Amino acid sequence: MSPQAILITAFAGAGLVFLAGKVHSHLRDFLAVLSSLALVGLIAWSHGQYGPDNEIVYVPDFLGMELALRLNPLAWFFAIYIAIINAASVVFSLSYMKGKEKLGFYYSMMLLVNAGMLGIVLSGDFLSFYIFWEIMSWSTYLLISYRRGPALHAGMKYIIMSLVGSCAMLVGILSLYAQFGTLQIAELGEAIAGSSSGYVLFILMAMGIAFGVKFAILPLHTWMPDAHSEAVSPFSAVLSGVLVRMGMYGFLLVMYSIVGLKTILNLGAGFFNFHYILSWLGAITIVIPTFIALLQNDAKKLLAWHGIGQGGYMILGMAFGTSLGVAGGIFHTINHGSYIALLFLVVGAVEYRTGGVRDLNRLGGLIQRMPVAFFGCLVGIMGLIGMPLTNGFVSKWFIYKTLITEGHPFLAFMAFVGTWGTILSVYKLLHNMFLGQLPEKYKEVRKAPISMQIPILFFCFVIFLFGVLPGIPLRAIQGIQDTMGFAPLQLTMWGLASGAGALNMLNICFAIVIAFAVVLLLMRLGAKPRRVPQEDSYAAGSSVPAGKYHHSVEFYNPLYQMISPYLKDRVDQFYYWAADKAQGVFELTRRIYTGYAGTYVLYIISFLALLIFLQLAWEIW
Amino acid sequence: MRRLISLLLLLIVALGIFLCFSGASFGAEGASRAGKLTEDKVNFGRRYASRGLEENKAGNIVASVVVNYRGFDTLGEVTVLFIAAVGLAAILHARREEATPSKAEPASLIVFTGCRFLFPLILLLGAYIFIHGHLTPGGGFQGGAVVASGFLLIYLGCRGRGLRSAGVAVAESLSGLAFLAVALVGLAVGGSFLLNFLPKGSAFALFSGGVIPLIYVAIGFKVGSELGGIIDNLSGEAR
Amino acid sequence: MVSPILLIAVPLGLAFAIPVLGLASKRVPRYVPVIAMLFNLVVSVSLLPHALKAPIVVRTAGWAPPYSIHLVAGPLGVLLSSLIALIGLLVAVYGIDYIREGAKVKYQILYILMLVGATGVVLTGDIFNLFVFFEVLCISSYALVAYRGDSTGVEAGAKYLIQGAIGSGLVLIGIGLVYGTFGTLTMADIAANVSSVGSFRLFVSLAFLITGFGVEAAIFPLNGWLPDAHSSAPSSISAILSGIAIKAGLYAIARVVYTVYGASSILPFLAVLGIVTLLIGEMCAFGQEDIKRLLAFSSIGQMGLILFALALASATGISGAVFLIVSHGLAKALLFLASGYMIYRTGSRDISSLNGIGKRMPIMSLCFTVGAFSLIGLPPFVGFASKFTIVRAVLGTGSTFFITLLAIGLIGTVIEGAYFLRIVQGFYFKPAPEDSPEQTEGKVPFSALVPVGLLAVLILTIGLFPGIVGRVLGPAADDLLDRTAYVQHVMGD
Amino acid sequence: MSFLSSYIHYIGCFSLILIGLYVVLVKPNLIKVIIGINLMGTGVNLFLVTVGYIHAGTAPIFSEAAQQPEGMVDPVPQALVLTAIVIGVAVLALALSLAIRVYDHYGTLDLRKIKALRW
Amino acid sequence: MTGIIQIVLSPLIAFVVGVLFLGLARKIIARVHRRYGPPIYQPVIDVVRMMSQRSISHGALFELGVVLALAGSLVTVMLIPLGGTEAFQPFAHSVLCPLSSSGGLLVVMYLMLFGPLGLALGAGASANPNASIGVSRKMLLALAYEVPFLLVILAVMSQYGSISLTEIVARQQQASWGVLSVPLSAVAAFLILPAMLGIRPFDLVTAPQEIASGPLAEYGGTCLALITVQKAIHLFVVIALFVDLFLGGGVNLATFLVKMLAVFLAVEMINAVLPRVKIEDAIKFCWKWPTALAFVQMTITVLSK
Repeated sequence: MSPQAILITAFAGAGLVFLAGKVHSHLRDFLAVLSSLALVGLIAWSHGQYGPDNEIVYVPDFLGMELALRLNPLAWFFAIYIAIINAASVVFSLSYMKGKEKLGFYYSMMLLVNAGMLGIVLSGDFLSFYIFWEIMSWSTYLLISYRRGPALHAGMKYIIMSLVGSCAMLVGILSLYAQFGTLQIAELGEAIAGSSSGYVLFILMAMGIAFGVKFAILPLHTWMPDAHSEAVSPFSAVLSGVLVRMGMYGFLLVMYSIVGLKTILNLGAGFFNFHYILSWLGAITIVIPTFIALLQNDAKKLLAWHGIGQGGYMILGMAFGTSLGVAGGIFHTINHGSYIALLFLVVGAVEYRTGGVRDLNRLGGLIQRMPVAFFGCLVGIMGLIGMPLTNGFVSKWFIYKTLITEGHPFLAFMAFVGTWGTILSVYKLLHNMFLGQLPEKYKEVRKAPISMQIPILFFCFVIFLFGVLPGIPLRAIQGIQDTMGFAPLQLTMWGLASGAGALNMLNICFAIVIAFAVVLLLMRLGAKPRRVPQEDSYAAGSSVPAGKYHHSVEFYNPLYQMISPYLKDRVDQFYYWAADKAQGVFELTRRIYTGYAGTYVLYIISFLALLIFLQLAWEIW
Repeated sequence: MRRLISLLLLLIVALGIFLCFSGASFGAEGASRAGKLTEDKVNFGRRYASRGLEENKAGNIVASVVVNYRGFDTLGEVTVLFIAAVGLAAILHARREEATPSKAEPASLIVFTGCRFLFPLILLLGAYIFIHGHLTPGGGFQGGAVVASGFLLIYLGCRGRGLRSAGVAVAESLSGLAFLAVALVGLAVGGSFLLNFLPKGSAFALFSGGVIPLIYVAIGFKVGSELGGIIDNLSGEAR
Repeated sequence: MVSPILLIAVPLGLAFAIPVLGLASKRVPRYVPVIAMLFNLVVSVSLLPHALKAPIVVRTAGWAPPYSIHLVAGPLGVLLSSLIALIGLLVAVYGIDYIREGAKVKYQILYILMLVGATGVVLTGDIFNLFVFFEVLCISSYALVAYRGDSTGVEAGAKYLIQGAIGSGLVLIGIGLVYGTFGTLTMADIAANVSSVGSFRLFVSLAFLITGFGVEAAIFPLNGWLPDAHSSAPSSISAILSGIAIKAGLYAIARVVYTVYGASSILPFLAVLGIVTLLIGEMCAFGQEDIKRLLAFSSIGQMGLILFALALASATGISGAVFLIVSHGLAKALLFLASGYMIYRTGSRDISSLNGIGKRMPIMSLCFTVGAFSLIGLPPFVGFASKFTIVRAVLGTGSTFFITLLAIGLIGTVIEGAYFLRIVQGFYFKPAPEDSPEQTEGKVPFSALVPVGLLAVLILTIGLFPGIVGRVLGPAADDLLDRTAYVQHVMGD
Repeated sequence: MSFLSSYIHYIGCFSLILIGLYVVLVKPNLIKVIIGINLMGTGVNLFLVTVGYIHAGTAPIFSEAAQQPEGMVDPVPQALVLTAIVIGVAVLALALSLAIRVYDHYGTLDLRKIKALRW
Repeated sequence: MTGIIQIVLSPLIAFVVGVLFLGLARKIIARVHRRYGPPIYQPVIDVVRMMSQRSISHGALFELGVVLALAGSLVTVMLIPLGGTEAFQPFAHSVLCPLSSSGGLLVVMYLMLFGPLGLALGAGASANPNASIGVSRKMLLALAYEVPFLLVILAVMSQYGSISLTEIVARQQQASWGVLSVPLSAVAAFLILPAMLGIRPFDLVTAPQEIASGPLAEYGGTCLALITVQKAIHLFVVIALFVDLFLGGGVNLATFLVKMLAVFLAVEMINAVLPRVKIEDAIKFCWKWPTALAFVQMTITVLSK
């Protein structure tokens, strides 16, 4: 299937859904699901159809440049990943969004974001890359704002940072054009080979700012917690799952497809090596946001901070430039997509059923009311932590191993500490939502509807599938790495085959299953316990008052008191400070226009005098 | 403070202007001293002075330049005046609707009669000036201004009388259109806008200069009606 | 081929005829501007292919260029006159029903004359004639700004007039100095001689011209009138003022600096000026609460960017500038037109009162959004294509000076994004204010929807296929850059 | 001395221009500002005419008595000045009408107090 | 075949040794306190007795959590080499470690998570506030000791340049033991052993007097039996890991167990004499001395590489 067909379907879907929304709501929902599923199908079908046949110049002359689309392993991999998560979110939206206003807008924007992202990965040149990037940016902005209230602020924050990034990217892209006269990604790789390292660094910086903003690398991350928590949950899933990871795609594209592995590794000397500095940024991005996540009480904010933190792992793996590390980075990207999307959907389901509550201090005990959501949450946090049998484990293992064998234990330490922070905070998420006492008012909460359960269960399946048989995605990643000139890994279906440092998920899986079976057997051997209601529990002789005795507020209080003084988001504070000062300056600037006509005339005459003075003093002409 | 800054700035500007004149020759006078007033070029109007009479048969070279060589400017100029008249009417529109009819006393009989007596004479003088614009100093603008002064007199002397707005509208429309029509006929006949397509006659006769007197008459009417209209509007009389 | 002079003569004639027509019928004058601009549009577009081959030199009164006034319909001139006619046409259609108070017939006359002035400015080849048309443009805008006779309009008109009159006085001094030096007023003739003189006097004359035209072009610090005038005028006039009038001023500066003087060494100064204008404009726009004032300040910013691009002195730079003139003209006209009816609807110009208008006026808000996105430079709208061209041109120069300026200028773009997107958010995602009166007179008539919708469609179409305009940009840039060719075309030989 | 004699006209007209500008700059009264603008305009017109002036020249009008172009001053600036004067009149008329309306609305002509539009 | 034997054998060893260690612990403490103490096999008796007692359950997760915890611990055992090298080969494999090629130390670290997580899930399902408090403490304590522990493990891994435990053990046996090559790490690891085992002074998770045994408050019968088994195996795993990392593993199973016993006795002496601390103090302690020591050692190791 040609990339053109995919894009046409994507954009036409967005348009049609909007129009259908004017006609009938069922038609709209149907079309939305249909087109997002059709995209998954189309992309899946086009697997392996790479090469020149699928390079299409769709606008031959855009101000003297060619706009082209192409399909290659990297593009295909990201495309299918985008399409699947988006499709799941759209299906989830069916019941989540039911009865809300402006649904035509909502669905068409969902599909437009999707189309924009597909456009990004399918573009064959940087101009179309930029165009689709921007389409994605502004449609995202509109979607974030959709929920109103504080979402508006989040949306503004997002779009301003995003605009800064786009400006930087535009400069980078057009500098490439000025230097080499082409923007075709395929040609740029050869063209840039001979340029000086300073120039390459400039390009990487310019692009890096754009990608970094989207990717929420540490000093550029501040939009993300707000945006993720304020967006509607299905879109948060897309946002955190794939949209943010477009930055990853960008980094991969620029660093390895264009600049090339060798140049990257030799950029700078010793400690001040480009990829080394990037890795440190990644490591910092892991630790600080993860611990900030620990302090959050808003379920989605907590997940959003984890989204930032997990991004650090990807950068860490990717920046290292070893086969294993990059594979880990890419693999972690899709893994993260699967479980963070899952978690956002779960939170969405809870939110849906409890009437919009996502404050962790006010929930609890929902396990009995919403078992599927609980299961999804459990699997999700296992993935997020990286417990064995989940896909998160494999990719993290790759990254850790890279760090240790490459001799960077400090980076590894930060990654590990980040993992521990993750464990603490996601357990809090699980505990405060599903475990403990069920508050009185949620007694009547019903199960999540089927259209929510399907995506949740689907992601659970994916998490385990890739966790036990990581070879499936890793094959595809291998294909990507081949095009970038990495040494091939010794892959097997169940992990990595290379001597003592090997990984065999199948063995671990068997061992765990057997151990499970044995323990279950043991349990059967013992006396069977009597089922009692959840509330009927030991409380030193008196019964526990229902709904009032749930330990969730300040769950990790001792730790909060210790670390919270150190974990203010000072970057965000700095941005606010700067914005505040800038506004002050703006206000002062406005005072130039005093409203007194004489002053304006004075300006005119001073301008004239200035010109004459300049000429007298410096002979400007 | 403000005065000081203003003076300083103006001083710089003045210095700049002063230094302008220190260099090469400036203006027609400078050129003539440097002996650079050549006739084949457009150079300081030499060409018009030497060949204008022969080309347009109009004794007043300024009229020739105004109506023919730089007639396009004149069209713009007429337009500007038109804009001023229309704009002024538009701006004062609301005011005129609000205003109440003035109850000023009528002028004394002597003034009244004197104005009525002078009025046709003034019109005649104006007409004379614009009709002879191509021969003597003066022309459409000057004539038009004189005509307008006649209306001013009527306003001052004979309260309650004046131009009828419909009449003004028709006059300014038709005179403007006449100007354009003459110019466009030139375009149609000779392929050039404002072309002096009529037989030019012999110099210094009343019927000479081709289209120049025609256009001057049109301008005269137009300027007269527009200035009249402006006066009418500024007088603030209620309608 | 029709003579380009008809672009001026025909609308002028129609304007002259309106008072008579107005006597005959009250309704007819409303449609005259539409006819005039339709004629102009058809003629300019049909002239475009000819102008691309070679500039059309039109003589008046039958004399060859140096001896009389002439028009030079080069690619740039015809492109701009097409733009003027296009926007003029759409705004004229909008004006049919929009103008509800005051002397409506007078409005239509002034409206046509203003556009005639702008057309004359971009077509003329004579520096004094340039001044005359400039005055036609300016004086009719003074009148139109104050047209309604309300307090803000009159105040803005008076201030505009004071500054504009000073500006035109300065221009006239500049012209006098030029004439005193060369004894000619034909731009090509001056251009042919200018290299032979090169003295302080020339610079002073240039300074006077730049300052004088700069007042209309809204270069900082000459733009004190702009926010007042653009915000107080009727919206249709604001659209023309922002979309066309200030561009005419900039065109005049470019023509003088490039063609007449060939003063490439003051371009860096203009570039700095452009960026300063951009930043000041955007910074002032940021805190505005009045929608039209905000749009006006945003125009200042965009003018700065255009000036900056013009000052790049490269073909791509100037094409970028011209492209931005086109895209900003379309977008700003759209924004003012759309806001006009929104203001009618809500009865207030406060941005906060426009909250939630997306629901009440869906099409207008959608079009406004398109225009705002285009101004920010988001693809796939036309603003992106133009800003893209400019950035490309800057990086193409490879000069650190310009790239640094660009980097500073991009901050302005971000600020612009911030305040426009805030408005868009308000339209769709903020609740309408409780006390907003549901005014029935805000019902949008068909005659307003068509131009606004058409502008939005144009913005999108040209954004998707920039080649539509792109083909003209290169020749237009050469038109400005290539002095010798210009002189040769005009002077014959 | 020779400088003064040959440039005395220019000194005159530029003095007018600068005085006009000064008035506009420092006088807050709208009418005075308009007068300043007109002063400046007059100066400019004088300047234009002066540019075309030749020492001891004659008016560029032929008659049956005078048919020699020699010694005629430049007719072009005179045409220009004609245009400029008319434009000046137009601006003046508009300015006065605006002044009337401003006074209607604000009850004052002091520009320092007419600042409803600012910032 | 040997693989299967190993798979069966190593959890079994862990179970037996772990349970005996538990018994031993009580005996030792009693002796230090000048009491007689229960017999060393008392835990076995307890487990069997509890298996037959009928208890209550708060739902499927309440039980499954226990299963998860125990299963995780069992699998962890399989990843840890329990002695044996080329010198003494009880089986075809050189080392008693059934899953030696399945990810190494990194997997061990993650598998050790199953225990606390399973218990936390089970306890959380019970809606008992004491259980929740206990779980919260458990999580915090884990974070507290993991920071130095990670530094320790990383120092060892970079010292020997491998993430495979078997390889690390083999390297130690060829050259010097970990306790000599990374001494500060060994000290740090020893300091946090009580925290990892959840014994005094860090027994605040299951503090019976304060929060009614915390997570265990609701458990009884079969479940409590399995939790006891899990505790025993966890004890075994931790001590075995220490031996593997710092004391060169064991030439064979016997030496391995002897080393384990030595370490265990040392730890129990601390357990016997120190009082319980608050969770805040536990965190502060863990993040102060052990962390500093481990950090210094890691820096030295990295710089000397």
